[in-house]
Parts: sequence; structure tokens; C-alpha cells
Amino acid sequence: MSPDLLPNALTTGILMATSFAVLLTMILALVRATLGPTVFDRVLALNMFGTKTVLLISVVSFVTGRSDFLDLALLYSLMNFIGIVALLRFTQYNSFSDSVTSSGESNQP
Amino acid sequence: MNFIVFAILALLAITAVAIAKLRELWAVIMFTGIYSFLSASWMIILDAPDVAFTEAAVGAGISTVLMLSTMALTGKAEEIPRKKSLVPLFVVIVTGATLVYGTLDMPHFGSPDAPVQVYPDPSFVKRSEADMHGLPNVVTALLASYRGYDTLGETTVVLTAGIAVLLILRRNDEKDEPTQLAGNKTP
Amino acid sequence: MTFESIAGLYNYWVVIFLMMTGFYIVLARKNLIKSVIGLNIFQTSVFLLYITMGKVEHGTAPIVPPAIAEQQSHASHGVGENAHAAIEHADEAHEVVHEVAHEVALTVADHGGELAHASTEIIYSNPLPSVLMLTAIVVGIATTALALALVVRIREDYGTVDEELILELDRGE
Amino acid sequence: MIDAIFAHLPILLIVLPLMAAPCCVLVGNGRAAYLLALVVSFAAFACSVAMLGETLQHHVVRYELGNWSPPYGIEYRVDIFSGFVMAFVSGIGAIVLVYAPLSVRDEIPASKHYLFYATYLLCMTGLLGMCVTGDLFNVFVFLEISSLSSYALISLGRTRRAPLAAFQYLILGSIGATFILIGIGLLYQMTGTLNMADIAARVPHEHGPRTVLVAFAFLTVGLCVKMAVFPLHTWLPNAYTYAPSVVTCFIAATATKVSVYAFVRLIFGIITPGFAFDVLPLDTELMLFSLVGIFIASIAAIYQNNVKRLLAYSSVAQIGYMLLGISMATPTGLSAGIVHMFNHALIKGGLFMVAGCFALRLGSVQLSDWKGAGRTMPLTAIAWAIGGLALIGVPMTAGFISKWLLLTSAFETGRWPIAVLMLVSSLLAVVYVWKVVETLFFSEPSEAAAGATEAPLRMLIPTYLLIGATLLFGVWTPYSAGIARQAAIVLLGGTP
Repeated sequence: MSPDLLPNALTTGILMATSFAVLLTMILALVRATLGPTVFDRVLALNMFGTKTVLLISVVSFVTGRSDFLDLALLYSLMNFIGIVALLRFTQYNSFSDSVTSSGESNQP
Repeated sequence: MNFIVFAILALLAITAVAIAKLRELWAVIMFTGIYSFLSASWMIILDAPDVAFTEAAVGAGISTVLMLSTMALTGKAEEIPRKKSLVPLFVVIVTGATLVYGTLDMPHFGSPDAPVQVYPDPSFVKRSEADMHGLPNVVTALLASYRGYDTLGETTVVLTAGIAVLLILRRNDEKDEPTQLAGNKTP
Repeated sequence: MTFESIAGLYNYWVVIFLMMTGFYIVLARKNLIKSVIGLNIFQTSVFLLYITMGKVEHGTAPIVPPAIAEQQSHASHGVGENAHAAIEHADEAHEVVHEVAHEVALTVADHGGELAHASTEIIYSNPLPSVLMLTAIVVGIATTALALALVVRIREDYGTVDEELILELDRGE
Repeated sequence: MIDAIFAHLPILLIVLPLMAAPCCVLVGNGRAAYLLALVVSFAAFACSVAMLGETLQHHVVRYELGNWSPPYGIEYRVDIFSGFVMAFVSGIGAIVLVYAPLSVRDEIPASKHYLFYATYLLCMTGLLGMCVTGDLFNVFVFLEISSLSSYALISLGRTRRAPLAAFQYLILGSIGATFILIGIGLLYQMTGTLNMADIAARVPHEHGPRTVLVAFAFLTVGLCVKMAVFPLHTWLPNAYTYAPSVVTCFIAATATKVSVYAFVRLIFGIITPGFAFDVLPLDTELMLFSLVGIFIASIAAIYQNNVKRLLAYSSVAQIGYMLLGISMATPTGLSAGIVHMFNHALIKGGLFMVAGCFALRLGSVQLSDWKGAGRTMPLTAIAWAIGGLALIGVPMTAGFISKWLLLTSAFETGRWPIAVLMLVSSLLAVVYVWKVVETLFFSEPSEAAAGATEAPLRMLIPTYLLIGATLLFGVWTPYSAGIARQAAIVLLGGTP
């Protein structure tokens, strides 16, 4: 690893502080997601958790000096987005599912 | 770096326990996605970005969507609370204890003279430099060359799963119902 | 049990805890979807076990930085030439000669070693566990997909995804 | 040209069914897919017989995939034992396919036929792949191919219990596979390699055996799930009972046998018998579990009223005999275990085929519906009687050969009680076989049986092929017990 790819002491300190803050936020989000109480608390908390993971990956990739990991962060945010959209779709069309299954049952006379 | 690792490990443990405890299935599924994200993050720190990439796409992406759509098809599924039996707990504790016992003679984490790191010599990285003429990503190089046959097997697994899902979910048309239904048949 | 061995093994223990949580979910849960989820957690944790094995202290991901990779591809073509020639070679062959390439080649020239060992100072973690786990992840998702298809089928036939209710229905027949 | 084919036999054996499977899907027609599967399975059978011939000459045939030499690349390593297992697995696979079409038409909707044959071929690929490979992780991959396809095949049964049985098998099977994966990982960590021969050479017996011990334990438990060894057999009765007849024939005859193969490979090829039986007291544990399994499963079989379920419990018991032979670790004992894999595959395949014939004509595998069917379907019923005799181990049948070898081995090693217990357990087999024979021949015909006609020739001929083989290999043993003995000697480190 060439020295200029690695961050210097000050940058490292800042990056460490950042990751600490991000991790703290992640823990808080996880607590909210576990406790609930409503669906929307959870969805929000989970979404936030995903976003913070993306941040954490970015920070880590700068700490280790391998900025080629940044595309991973991109993928994570994409997956987070897909997950949340799928989840919201499900909560919105909850009733839709019933009609699907009832049509499935009607196949058996 | 250390505290990041500790924090991720703690978060992983909390998530796993939360998954075991929670009853609402949709929340459990989302937590499974989170679990995949977290383990993928740890994989990055453990120098396995390719696995992290795949785990994030497959574990957090595809399997979450698959599970959510299954849940959409099976309707609202909430676990029915029941009295818990102690047998599973016992089995799990015995298995876990066995594994912990097995770790006692393991080479320590990250140890440079672990068998995994010293054998084969020259290492895969060195060998692939010569064989692959400097393909930068060694994991890809290995996947397609030395262990290419495993990759063929992996593709076959996907093919099998695809055919199997078709086989299971395909609706029977009325006309090709089996000639007889279970039970009395007199030819 | 010394402190050293605790520090060296706690990673594995956490992974074991995670695996066993997944295993417990599979065994204890009667909801079919939840069993599949447990299986998922169990398998993901096994991936972590493998990846933990591949990590080496002060190592980095087994992706050779582009600069060094280019240098190496030259080196592998020109085994037998001396290091000095390689520097010249690199200079004229690439318009964008990276500093890194230069440095590495210089180090090698100092040591008088062979060019094939150009990257000795970078420690790479073992790539093989990653390769195995890429295969295992795909196998895992294939199993999940199949299991979920079966769950959908069972729900169509029985109207529930709770194992005990299903068994009751079967007994009632 | 012929030389080139022979040089690539090991891979050809796998690639043929593997490539035929997507072709079956692409043609999208049940009939064409069936013909393709039939041709390919016989080609695979021919390949594996040629392969067995090679191994008998050279003892070990090695094939480096992509010319990457181990420990870097994956290596195929076929010895007499794997050649033997491959030959009978592909052979039975082919014969079951000959038997299949009428039964499949009866039990599976026509729109699914081509997918069925594709999955069947994939299952065969997985099983053969497990036998041929010399790389531990590759075993896992092929194990998953065969498992996934067998889950799908089992779920095709007519009743709604079939998908449930498949699901339960999937959960248990995946737990087993994950255990195997953990075991492979621990072994890899202690040796740094995945090639079986290489692991055997590098595995530390003196220093740090605790990890190796745990790795071995996990691999054993994982394989025991797949083998359906007694306390972990719970998936098997339901899976065999509710699967379509053809699937039961194939899986009962081959899948558990291949897992036994992998287990033998693990003990004798990787961990070495010295470690497994001397450092670990595995032989006594294995013996205990197999004996308990034999008795409990045989007794359970006696109480079954569903013939397929009866045969399934009997399968659990028969696995016990195989493990009993393996755990003795003498050339005679091991060859008894190996030859019983072959003999039991023939017998159980044949008996499940008989059950399939009755299921086709009587529409049921409940014993009550089979009453008096021996009068209207005498040929099928006689096949049951012969197969039953072989299952009990009556002289002049294949079952006798393996039990005789087991007894000899028990006497050789001075384990008298085991010999006695084996004889007693054979009496239990007499009870459950007789129960069916009595129903078939000596009771008033049930409504279904009275109007039944003899099973069609297309199903009877393959059935009699397997049943006849049990008689043939009961008197003429150079190619069953003879090869098994050579395989056992090679496994124990000698030269035949």
C-alpha cells in the first residue's frame, strides 16, 4: 500500500469519530426498530439503519485506504431502497394478498 | 478499527436475538435483511468485499424480496404464541458447546501461520499472478479457474432451484388432472 | 484459558453464538416461514465462520491494486530479466506509469529478488474462503427459494403456515 | 477418438445428465424429454461401467479438472469403491426410468412431465457427482444439487401431505448440509486444503485434535441426517410414503446409499480408521446406534398399514446393517457394508417398484386395499415375495450374501452378541414381509383387488430385472461381493 493512499493522523481521528457517531446512531435505530411500537416507527428505523450502514461502509473504506470499496456502499443503498419499497408495497397491499390466496383455494373443489 | 468490529458484532448479536424473539413476520424479514447487511459489513472488514457484495445483493436484496412476496401470497402470518419446549434449547446449547470446544485448538484469529495462510505454497494470490497474468481480483480469478468446476455446480444449483420452483408452483390445468385421484380405482 | 486465547478466539465465539441463534430459530419455531428465516440466519453465520478463517493480521482484500497488477503482468512476462530492465520496460510501455509501480519495482531492485515476488510487502487475506462462500451463498438462496415455493404450496393446500395447525388438520382427516 | 473419450470418462459421466437436464426443459414436451432422459441415463450407465472397468485395472483413476492440479484445482478421484457405487446408482437410475412412464402418467399432471424428467436427471447428476469427486467442498455442492432436486421430486406426490413431507425433509436436510459445511470449514482451517487425499495427509492427529474431532463430529451428524440413521431418520418415512412411486424407487435405492458412500469416504479416506476408531470410540457408538436403529425401525415397520411406509422403516433398519459392517473396520466387515449397499439398492428398488405396480392398478398403497391382490395380479405379488425373501436374507438371494459376510465378520472379531442380535432382527423382517405376503395371497380380495388386472409388462419387466438381479447376485458374487471386497481392501490401505 503506498503511503499516500493511507489517511494521515488527523484524518484518521476524524474518520474514527465519524464512525463512532454512525455506530451510535445505528444502535439507537436498532433499538427503535425492535421496540416498535407502530409499523411506521419500525419502517423508519429500519430504513435509517440501512442508510447508516452505507455511511459506515464508506467510512471504513476510507480508513483502510481502499476506496474501491465505495461501490459496495452504492450497492447497499440500492438494496436498502429495494427492501423498503418491497416492504411498503406489502404493508399497503396487505388486503390484496387475501384475494390471491382465496383464489388459490377456490381451485380445490 | 477495533471498536467498529466490536460494535458490528454486538449489533449482529442483537439482531439475531431480535429475530428469534419477534413475532410479527414482516418485521422479522426486515431484520433478516439488516442481519445480512451487518454481516456483509463485517465481511468487508474481514477483507472479503466480493462476498460482502454478493451477500448484500442476495441475502439482503433477493431473499428479502422473495420472503416478502411469499408473505404476500400466504397472507398475514403472525406467529401463534405457544408454550416453548426446552428440547431445542438443549440441542442448541450442546451443539454450541461442542463448537466452542472445537475452537480451543484453532489457530487464533488472523494468525499469519495458520494452515490456511501457509498452505498451499505458493499461495493462491501468488499462483494466480503467474497463471492469470495479473488479473487484479484474485477471488474472481479463482472462481473462474481453479474452482471453476464449483462455479459450474453453483450454476446447476440455480438451474435446479428454478426448475424445482416451476415444478412446485405450476398450476395443474383441469384437463391434465391425474386420471385418478387418491383412493378407489377400478380399471 | 489465557487472555491471549480469548482475544484470539472471541470472533469465533460470536460467530458460534450467531449460528446457534439461527439453529434455535429453525428448531423452535412452528411457523414455516420463520423456519426458513432461521435457516437463512444459520447459513449466513456459517459464511461468517469461513470468512473469519481467511482473514490475516494486517492483511488486505485479495484485490491487487491496479498499479501493482500492471507491474506484475509485466513481471510474469519477463521473468529472468533483471529489475532494472523492468523499470525501464514499465517506463516505456505505459504512458501513465504509476508511482506505486515504480516503488515496488525499486524495492525489488534493492532486494535483488525475483520479479515474481514483487508484491511481497502487501499481505493479502486468503481468497479461497471467499470463493467457497460465493458458491455457498448462491446455494443458500436456491434452498430458500425452493423452501418458500413449498410454503406457498402448503398454504394453498392447508390454508395455514403453522406447522402444528397443519399437523392437526392431518390428524383430523 | 475412443482414447479421448476414455480419458474424459469421469467428467463425461457428470456432464451428460447435467447438460441433458436443460435440454429436457427446452424441448418442453413430456415424451421427448422422457426419451432424452432414457438415452442419457443409459449412456451414463455405460460410462460408469467403463469407469468401473478402468478402476479395476488401475485401482485409482484421477482427473484434474481444467488441468489445474490439486491442491489448487479440483480433482476427480475414482477408485474401485466409487466406481462400484456409481455403476449401481446410474444402473438403477436407468432401470427406474424404463419403469417410469406409466406410473408418472398416472401420478403427475402431464404439463409437468418434462420438468419432472429434467429434475430426475439433475438428481442423478448430483448423486454421481458426489461419488466421483475428490474435493470436499465439491461434495457439498453436488450434495445440494441432489438434495434440492429430490425435495422437488418428493413434493410432486398426489396428496397434500407430499409438499409438507418435502418441506420437512428440506429443513432437516438443509440443517444436515449446513453441519457438513461447518465440518468442511473446520477441516479446511486445520489443513489449508480441500482435496480429500491432501487433507488425509495433512490433518494433524497429534497436535490440536480437538478441532478435527469437532469437524468430524459435525460431518458425521450431517451425513447421518442424509443417511437417515436412526435418531435422525424422521424425514424419511413421510418422504418415501408421500412421494410419487417412481421417485420413491429412485431415491430409496440411491440417495441414502450415496450418503453412506460419502460417510465411508470420510472415515477411510479423510480421517483414517486409526483416528476414527482408535482415538475416537466411533466404532462402538456407531454399532450401538445401528443396532438400536435396526430394532426400533424394524418394529415400527411391523405396525405400518401403508406398504410404502413399511418399506421406508425397513430402509432405516437396513442402513443400520450397512453401518454395522462399516463400524467393524475389517476387510470382511467393510465389504459386507459395501455389498449391502448394492444388494439393498436392488432389493428396495425392486420392492418399491412392486409397490408402484400395485399403486397403479389398485390406486392405493394401503394394506387393506391390497387384500387378495395375489390372485388377480400373481406376477406382481410373486415379485414381492421374492424381494421380501431377499430382504429377510434367505439363502440364494442377495440379502443372504451381505448378512453372511456380516455374520462372518462378527465372528472373526469375536462379537458374538452382535451376531445373535442380527439373527433376531432378521426374524422381525420375516414378520413385516410375511404380513404383506399374507394379505396378498391369503385374504378375501378387496373390492379394488377383485377387479384388478396384472400390471403392464412395461412396468413388470424392469421390476423383474431388479428382483431377478437379487436372485442372480445371491448365487453369483464375483461382481458384487468380489468387487466390494477389493474396494474394502483398497479403502483399508492394502492392494487387492
